[in-house]
Amino acid sequence: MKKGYIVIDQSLCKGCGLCIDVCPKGLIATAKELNIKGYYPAEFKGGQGDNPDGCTGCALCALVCPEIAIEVYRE
Amino acid sequence: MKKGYIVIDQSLCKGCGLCIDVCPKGLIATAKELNIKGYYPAEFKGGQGDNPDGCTGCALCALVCPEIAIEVYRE
Amino acid sequence: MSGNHAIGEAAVRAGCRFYFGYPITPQNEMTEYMARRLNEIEGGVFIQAESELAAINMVIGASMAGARVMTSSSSPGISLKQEGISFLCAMELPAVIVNMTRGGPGLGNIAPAQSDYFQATRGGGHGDYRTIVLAPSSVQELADLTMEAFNLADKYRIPTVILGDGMLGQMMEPVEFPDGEMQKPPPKDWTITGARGRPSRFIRSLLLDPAVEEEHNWKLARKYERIAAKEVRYEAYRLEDAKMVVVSFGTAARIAKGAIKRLREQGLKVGLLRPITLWPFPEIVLKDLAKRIGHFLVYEMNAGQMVEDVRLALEGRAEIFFYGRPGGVVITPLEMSRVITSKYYQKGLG
Amino acid sequence: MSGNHAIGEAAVRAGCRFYFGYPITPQNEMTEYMARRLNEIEGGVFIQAESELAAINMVIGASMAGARVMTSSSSPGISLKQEGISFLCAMELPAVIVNMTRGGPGLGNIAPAQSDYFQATRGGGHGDYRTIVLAPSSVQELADLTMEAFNLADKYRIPTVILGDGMLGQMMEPVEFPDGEMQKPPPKDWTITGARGRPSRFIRSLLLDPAVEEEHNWKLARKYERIAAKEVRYEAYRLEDAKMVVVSFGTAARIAKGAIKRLREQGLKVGLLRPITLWPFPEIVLKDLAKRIGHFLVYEMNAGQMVEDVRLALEGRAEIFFYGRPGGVVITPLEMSRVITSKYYQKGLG
Amino acid sequence: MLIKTVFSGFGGQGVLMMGYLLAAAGMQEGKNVTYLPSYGAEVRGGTANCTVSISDDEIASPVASEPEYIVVMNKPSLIRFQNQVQSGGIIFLNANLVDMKPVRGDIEVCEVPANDLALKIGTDKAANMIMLGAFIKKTGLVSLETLKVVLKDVFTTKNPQLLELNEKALWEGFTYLEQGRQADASKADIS
Amino acid sequence: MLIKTVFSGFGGQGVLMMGYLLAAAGMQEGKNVTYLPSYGAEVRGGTANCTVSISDDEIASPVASEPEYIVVMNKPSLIRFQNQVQSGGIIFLNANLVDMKPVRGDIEVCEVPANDLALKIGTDKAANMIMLGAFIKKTGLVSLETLKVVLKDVFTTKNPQLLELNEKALWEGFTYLEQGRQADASKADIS
Amino acid sequence: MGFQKVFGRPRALKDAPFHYCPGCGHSIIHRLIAEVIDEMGLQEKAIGVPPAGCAVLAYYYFDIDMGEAPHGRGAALATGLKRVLPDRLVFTYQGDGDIAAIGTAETIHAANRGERITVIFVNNGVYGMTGGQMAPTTVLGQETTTSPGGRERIRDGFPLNLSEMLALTKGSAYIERTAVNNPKNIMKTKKAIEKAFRVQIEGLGFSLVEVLSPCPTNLKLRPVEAWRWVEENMMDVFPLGVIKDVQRD
Amino acid sequence: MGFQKVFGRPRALKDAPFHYCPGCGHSIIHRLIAEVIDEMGLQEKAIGVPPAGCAVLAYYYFDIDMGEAPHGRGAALATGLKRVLPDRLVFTYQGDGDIAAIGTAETIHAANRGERITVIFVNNGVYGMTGGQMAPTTVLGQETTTSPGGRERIRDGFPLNLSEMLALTKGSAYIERTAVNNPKNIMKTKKAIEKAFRVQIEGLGFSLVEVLSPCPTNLKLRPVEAWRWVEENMMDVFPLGVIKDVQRD
Ligand SMILES: Cc1ncc(C[n+]2csc(CCOP(=O)(O)OP(=O)(O)O)c2C)c(N)n1
Ligand SMILES: Cc1ncc(C[n+]2csc(CCOP(=O)(O)OP(=O)(O)O)c2C)c(N)n1
Ligand code: SF4
Ligand code: SF4
Ligand code: SF4
Ligand code: SF4
Ligand code: SF4
Ligand code: SF4
Ligand SMILES: [Mg+2]
Ligand SMILES: [Mg+2]
Repeated sequence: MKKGYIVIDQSLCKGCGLCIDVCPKGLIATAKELNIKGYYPAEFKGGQGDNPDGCTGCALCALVCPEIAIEVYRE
Repeated sequence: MKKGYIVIDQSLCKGCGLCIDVCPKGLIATAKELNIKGYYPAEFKGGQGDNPDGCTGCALCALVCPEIAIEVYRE
Repeated sequence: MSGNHAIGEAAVRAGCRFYFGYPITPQNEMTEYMARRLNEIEGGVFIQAESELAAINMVIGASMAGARVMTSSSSPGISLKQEGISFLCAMELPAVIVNMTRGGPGLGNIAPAQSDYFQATRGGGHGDYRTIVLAPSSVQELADLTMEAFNLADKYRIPTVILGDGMLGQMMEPVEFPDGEMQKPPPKDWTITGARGRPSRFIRSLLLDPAVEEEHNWKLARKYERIAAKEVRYEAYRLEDAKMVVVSFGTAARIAKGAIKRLREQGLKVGLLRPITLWPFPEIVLKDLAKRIGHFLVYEMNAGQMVEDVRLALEGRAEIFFYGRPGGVVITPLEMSRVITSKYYQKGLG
Repeated sequence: MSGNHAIGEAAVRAGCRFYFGYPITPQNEMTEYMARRLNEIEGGVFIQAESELAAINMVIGASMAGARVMTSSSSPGISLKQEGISFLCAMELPAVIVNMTRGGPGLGNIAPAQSDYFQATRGGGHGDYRTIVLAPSSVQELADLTMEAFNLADKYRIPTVILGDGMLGQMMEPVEFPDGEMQKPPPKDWTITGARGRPSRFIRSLLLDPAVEEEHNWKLARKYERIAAKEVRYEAYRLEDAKMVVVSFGTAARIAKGAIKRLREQGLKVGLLRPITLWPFPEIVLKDLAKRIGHFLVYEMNAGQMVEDVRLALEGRAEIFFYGRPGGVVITPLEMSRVITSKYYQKGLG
Repeated sequence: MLIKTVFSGFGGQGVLMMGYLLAAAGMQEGKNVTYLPSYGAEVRGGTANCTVSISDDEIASPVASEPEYIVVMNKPSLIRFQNQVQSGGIIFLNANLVDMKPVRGDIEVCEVPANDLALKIGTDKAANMIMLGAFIKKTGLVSLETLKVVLKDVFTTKNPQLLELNEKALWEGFTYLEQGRQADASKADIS
Repeated sequence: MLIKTVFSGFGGQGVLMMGYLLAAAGMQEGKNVTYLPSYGAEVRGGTANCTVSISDDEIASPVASEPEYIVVMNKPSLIRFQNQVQSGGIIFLNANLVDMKPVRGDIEVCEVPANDLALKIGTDKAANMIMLGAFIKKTGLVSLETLKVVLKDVFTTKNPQLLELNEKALWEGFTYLEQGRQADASKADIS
Repeated sequence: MGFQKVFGRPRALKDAPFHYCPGCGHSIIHRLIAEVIDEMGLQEKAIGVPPAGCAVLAYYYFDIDMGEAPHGRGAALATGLKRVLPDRLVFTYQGDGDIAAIGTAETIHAANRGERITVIFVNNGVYGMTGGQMAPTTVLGQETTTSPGGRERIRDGFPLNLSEMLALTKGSAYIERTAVNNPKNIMKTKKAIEKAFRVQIEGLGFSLVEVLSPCPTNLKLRPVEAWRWVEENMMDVFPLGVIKDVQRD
Repeated sequence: MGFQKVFGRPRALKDAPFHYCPGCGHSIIHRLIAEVIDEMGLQEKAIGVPPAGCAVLAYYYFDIDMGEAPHGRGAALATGLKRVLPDRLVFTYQGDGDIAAIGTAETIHAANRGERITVIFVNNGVYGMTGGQMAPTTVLGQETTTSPGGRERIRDGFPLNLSEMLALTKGSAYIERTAVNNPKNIMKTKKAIEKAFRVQIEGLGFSLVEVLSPCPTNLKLRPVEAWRWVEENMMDVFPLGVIKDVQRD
C-alpha cells in the first residue's frame, strides 16, 4: 500500500469540513484554535513517516478542498 | 349537390391568385382591369342561379383569401 | 425600518399590488420585501422577472390594465429599462420605478452614488420625454415620496422615478405611515381590460405619420410644462440670511445639512437648497435666490451632473462652484463643512 | 451612394472587420451592406445578433480582443445598448456606434429625428461617462466622420457615437473616399489575447472600493477634459458679419444653411454654427460669438435638447430662441427662412 | 438652379429605379445630386416614391418640397402629390393607369401611355423606362447618352438580359414625345 | 449629542444583530437613530459590520466617521477600525478572539471574554449578546430594560427558543462588567 | 329556398382593409383568430398584444382591446396584463424575429412560469417588416439580405426550433405547429388557435400556436409559389403537428 | 525513495485565496478549470469571461487573460472575442441566474450559431451573489428570499432545464451535466471540462458543462449537508450525464 502525507495550509482553510468527511482513513480533524480568518481549520492527524493505518496519499481530501489548502505527498 | 355563389369585393382584392388556384371548379379568373389599388383583381365566372358545373359554395376560395374579399352564399 | 423596506411598505399602502423586479444590490431587500408582502395580500402579485427588461415590460402590461405597479433596480438594471421607460412615456402609462443608484459606470460597485442623475432627468432612453424624478433623503421621505409617486404617476399618466442610493436603501430610521384607509387608484378611462360595454381600445406608441407624432410630442411637452409649473418640490434650510447656498439632493443633501448646522454654529451664513423633485427642477426658486445671493456650491456624489441644471437656472447670475465625489464615496459632514468654509472665506463672505 | 452604405464602406476602409448588428429601420441598409461586404473580405465577420443587447456585447468582446468594431441601430435599439455603452466607457474600450435616429419616444416612427441628443451626449446609461458624438450632415461627411470615429475611438479608448437620422441614412449623394492604404488600427497594449509571453491581464469595470472607483472616475473625467480641449469640431458659415446665428446640427443644419443662403441673398445678416462634435460641444466658440452677436436661434428636430448646451455655453450672455420640430417632421429651407426672418425683424436686426 | 422631381407609383412599378437612374445620371454629369427614397417596409402596400434633387449648388434638403416635376405612375400618387407641384411645374402622367386629370390650371400635364408603349416593345414591366425616356426628353435634366451609360452600369451587374429591353424602352419614351406630342419649347430649357 | 458605534466581526458572529438591537432600543427610547449595515453579498467572506448612530437631533450621515465606540469581535476588524475611533473613544474587544491590543494611547479598551462567557451559559453563538450586554452597561447608551423589550420583539417572531438564552447572555455580559472590571464612572454618563 | 351567407368578415375584425402584401399569411391568420374569437364569444374578454413586425398595426384590424409591445417583449407585457386581469383572454401575436430572436428570453420564461397566455407565433422565416433580413427561422440555403448567397451553417448558424424548446419547459401546456399554405392547413390552424385559447381559459398553462406563413414579398415568389415554398422548404425543418399537449400526454 | 508532491495549486491559478464561502462549489470548479488548462497547456491561449455573480472576481484567481461581461451577456461577449481570435480558447463562467435568467437569449443563440466557445455553467440553484433570491434553477419547494415558503409551481413557475434546451440547438456540439458534490463527481466534472475544451479546439461547435454546485450559505446548511442536498434535491430535476455529444451521437 502506498504511503503518503498531506500538508494543510491552515491560513487558507475555512473549516468547511469536507476533507474530514471524505478521508477514508479518518486522518483529518478540526483544530481547537481559530485561524486568522476566524475558522476552526482542519488538522492532519497522520504522521509523515512510516505510520501504519496512515495516509495513503489518495488525495481525496485535496480533491474536495475548496481552498486548495491541502498539498498531498506520496512515495 | 349544393349550389352557391360568391361575391368578390374587387376593391379589397390584391390579385394574389390564391382563390383562383384553389377553386375546384375553376370558377375564378383574373380580371382585365386594374383596380384602385393597382392590382388585377379576381373575378367570379359563375352565375348566381341554377348553373350546372357551377359554384358549390364550398368556400375554399374564401378560406384562402387573405383580404376577406370573398363572401360565399349557399343554398 | 430600512429604506428598501420603507419603499416597499409605502407602495403597498398606496395600493400597489403588482411588483415586477430582478435582484441587484443594493436594492435586493425591496424586491425581497415585496415577495413576502405581496404573498400575504389577497390579489398581490410578485414576479421575479428573468431580467430587468422583462420586468419593465411586465410593468407596461400591468399599467395598461390599470394597475398601480412598481419595479425597482439599481444603475445597470435601470439602463436596461430605458427602452421600456421611453415606451411608458410615449404611451402615457403611469408606473413607479425605483433606482437605488450605485457606483458606476459599468458594473462599478454597490456603494451609494448619484451618477444616474442625467439618465433620470433627461431620459436615458430615446426620444423626447421626461419622467418625474423624486429624490428623498431620509427613510421617512422614501416612504412619503413613494406614496406620492403613485399619485403623481396616475395624475399625469407618467412614469415616476424615485432616485435613491445604496445608503438610503440600506439604512434604518424610524418611519411613520399615515393612518387610515389606503389610497385607491383613481378610476382610469383609458385602460385595456377587454371591450365589454364600450368600443374597443388600443394603446400604442407607433405613430407613423410625422405630423401625428409631432402633435403627440407637443402634447407630451405641454404636459411636462404643466408638471413643471405645479409639481416642483424642494427643501429650503436657513436661506433667510444666507450668503452662500449649497445645492444638493438625497444623501448628499443630508451630509450638506449636517455641515451647514455645524457652520451656522460657527456663524457662517450658509443655507441649503435641496431639490426634492429633480425633474421638474426648482429652477425659479434658484433664479429668485440669485437675486440676493451670489454664491452657490453644488455638491453631488458624482462628477458633475445636477450642476448643469443649476447653471441653466442661474444663467450666469451667480457664481457656481462644484464639489463632486463620484464612485460611491460618502464624505462626512465635517469634510463637507471644510469644503464650504474654504469657499466661503475664499470669496470673502466671512 | 446612400448614407447607410457610405458609413459601411467607410468603416471597412478604416479597417473595421467586425460588425455586429440587428435590423431596425431606417438603418437596415447599413446592416445589409456590412453583411455583403464583410462576407467578401478575408477575415471579415458579420453577425446578425439576436438583439441589440447581444450586438453591443459582441462589440465589447471584439474590442477587448483589439479589433476595430462597429454596431449600428436606431433609437429604440440604441436604448437597449445603454448598459453596454456604459460598460465600454468604464472599461475604456474603443468602438463605433451608429444611431440613425428615428421619431420617438417609444416605437415612434421611422422618419428622421434628432431626439436622441440627450441620450447620446449625456450618456443614457448609468454612471458618469461621456462618449464622443459626431453629427454629420451629408453623405460625404458620414463617410469622413465614420473613418474619423475609429481613429478617435482608438486614440482615446472611448466609444464614439455617430448620430445621424433616417434621412441621412437613406439619401444618396456622391461620396469620395480617400485614396491609398486603408488605415490600420494602432497597436494596443491593453487587449486580452491570451497571455503569451507576458503576464496575464484582465479588463473589468467592477471596482468595489469606492476610493478606487472614484479615482477611476476622475481618471475618466480627465480624459474627457482632454478630449473637450482638443477634439471640438464645428462648421461656421457666414458668421463674419452675422447679427443672428442659427445653431443646428445634422439634417437640421443642412436645412438651416439652405435658409440662410436664401436670406443672405435678401440681405439678412444671418450665419450658421453647426456643431460637428455634439460632445464635446463647441462651447467656447459660442461664448466667443456671444461677445459680438446678441441673438441665437437654435433649430432642432426635437422638442429642445441641444438648446440646453447652447444655454450652458452662453450663460445668459445672449438671447436664445428655440425652434423645434419633433416627431420626424422635416421642414423646408423656405419654412426655416420664414422662422428666421420673423425673429430677425422682431428683434429689430433688419 | 435646383430642380426637384418626385417619382411615384405602386411598389412594383419600378419608380425607385427611375429616380435612381436619374440621380446617377446627374452625378455622372458632375452636378450636385441627392436621391431620397420613401423608405421603411414598416408599412406595406402603400405607394412608393422618391425624390431626386439636381442642382449646380449644394443641396440643402433632399426632401420634396414644391417639386418642379412629378412623375405619376398611378392614381393614388396623383391624389397625393398633385398639390405639391410648384406653380408652373409639370406632371408626367401614366395615361394608362391614371384616368383622372389634375385639377390645377397652373401646371402643365404631360401624358404618356407608358404601359401601352411598353407592351409594344414586349412587356409592361418596362413602363417605368418609357416614362423616364419621355421625362428627360421633355425636361432635358440629363442627356439620353448619360442615362444610357448609367443604365449599362446598373444592369450589367444586376441583370444583363434586361439591359437591351430597357434601352429600347427608354428610346421609345424619348421618341414618343418627339413624334407624337411635341414638348413645349418654352419649357424645355428649364435646366 | 450624536454617538456613533461600529459593530464589527466575522459574518457569522451576529454583529449585525447587535447593531440592530441597539438601534431598535434607541428608537424605542424616542431618540433619532440610524442603522447602516455593511451590505452586499457581492464579495463573500469579508468582515461584517454596521454603524448605529444615536442622537437627540436629526442625523446627517449614518456613515461611521470617527465613531465614539467600536465593538470588535475579531482580529481583522480591529486592524480595520482601530484608527477610526475618536480620540477618547472606547474599543470593546472580544478578548477570546483578538489576541492583539490596539496601539493607540488616546482611547480606552474594554476587554470582554465573550466566547468564554457565552460557553458558560451554553453556546458560544451567544457571544454577541454577551458583548452587547457589556456594551450598554459601560456606555449607558440605552437601558437594559429597553433592550430586553426589543429582544423580545425580535425573537418571539424570529426564534422564540433563543429568546431566553439571549436574555441570559445579555445579563451575563451586563453583570460581567459590573463585577469584574468596573466601568470608568467618568465615562459612563456619556449619553 | 334562398341563398344564405356562409362566409364573410368576422365581427372581431374592424372594417379596415389589411395593409399586408398580396398573398401574405398574416392576413389569413388575423382572420382565423377573429373567427375563433367570434365563435367562442370572446370579443369583450380578449386582449391582444401586437408585435413590432409586419403585424405592428394589428390594432387597426382587430376589434378588441390591444396593447402594443416593444419588439420582442410581448410575452412579458402579456404577463403583466394577465396577472392584473386573470379572467381575460390575453394573447400575443409575434413574428419569428420578434419571438425567437430578441424575445427569446421573455418567451421561454413566460412559458416556464406557466403564464396563462396564448402566443400566436407567425413563422415566415424572415424579418418581413424591416425588409427581408435573416430570421432565426430562416432555413439553410435561404437567401436573405443579411445571409448573402443563402444561410450558411458555419457563418450564420442554424434555424432555431423555438417551439420544441418551449415544449421542454414545464409550464407550457399546449404547443402546436401549423401552416396557412393550403386550405387544409388553414382549417387546422384555426382549430389549433381555438384549442390554445381553451387551454388558456381552463388555466392549464402557457399555450402557443406556431404558424408557418408565406411571405411572398421577401421570398420574391408569387403567392401560389410561396405556398409551395413553405411546404417544400420549411416543413422538413419545422414539422407540423402537436408538439405538446398536457391534456393528451 | 522520497515523497513527491502529487497534489498542489495549479499554475493557471494565481496565488490568491478565494473569497468564496466555506464549502462553496465555485472554488472547486475554479481549480478544476485551472487544472485542465495546465494539463492541456492552454495558459497562454485561454481567455476567460467571468460573470456578474459570486464569481465576478474570477480574474483575481485565474492567471490567464480575462474580460468581464455585463450580467448575463457572457456568451455574446465571448462570441465577439472568439470571432476576433479564432485560435484562442474562449470560455465563459456563468451562474444559473446569469445564464438561465437574464442571459437566456444570448446563450441559446450563441449555441445555435455554433460559436466555438465553452460555457462553464455553475448551477447552485440560487442567486448567490445578491443574497439568495430564487434562480431559474431553484427546485420546487426550495425556500429562497423571493420564494417565501418555498418555490411554488403556480406562483413561481418551474425550474428550467436550460442545458436540455441548448441541446436542441443544432449548433451545440457537447453538453454535459456534472456536479461537485463528491469526489467521483468532481473527477467527472474535470473530465467534462477537458472534453468541452477539446470540442472547442476541434471546432465542432458550442460546448457547455453544467455543474451542480453547493451553495452552503444560501441553503443555510453546513458544507457536508449541502453536498447531500445537491444529491437529494437537485439531481432528480437536473440529472447528471452527457446530454449531447456530436462525436458520439
Ligand atoms: C428594439 C427594436 N429593435 C428592432 C426593431 C425593428 N424591427 C421591427 S419589426 C422587426 C422584426 C420583424 O420580423 P418578424 O418578427 O419576423 O416579423 P415579420 O415582420 O416577419 O412578421 C424588427 C427587427 C424595433 N422596432 N425595435
Ligand atoms: C444588469 C444587472 N442586473 C442585476 C445585477 C445583479 N446581479 C449580480 S450577480 C446576480 C445573480 C447571481 O446569481 P448567479 O448568476 O446564479 O450566480 P451565483 O452568485 O449564484 O454564482 C445578479 C442578479 C447586475 N450586476 N447587473
Ligand atoms: S490523502 Fe487520502 S488518506 Fe491521506 S489524508 Fe487525504 S484523504 Fe486521507
Ligand atoms: S476541505 Fe480544505 S477548507 Fe475545508 S476543512 Fe479541509 S482543508 Fe479546510
Ligand atoms: S365557393 Fe368553392 S366552388 Fe365556389 S367559387 Fe369558391 S372555391 Fe369555387
Ligand atoms: S384570394 Fe382574395 S385577394 Fe387573392 S385574388 Fe382572390 S379575391 Fe383577390
Ligand atoms: S413583407 Fe412578408 S410578412 Fe410582411 S406583409 Fe409582406 S408578405 Fe406579409
Ligand atoms: S453565496 Fe453560495 S455560491 Fe456564493 S460564494 Fe457563498 S456559498 Fe458560494
Ligand atoms: Mg418574420
Ligand atoms: Mg447561482
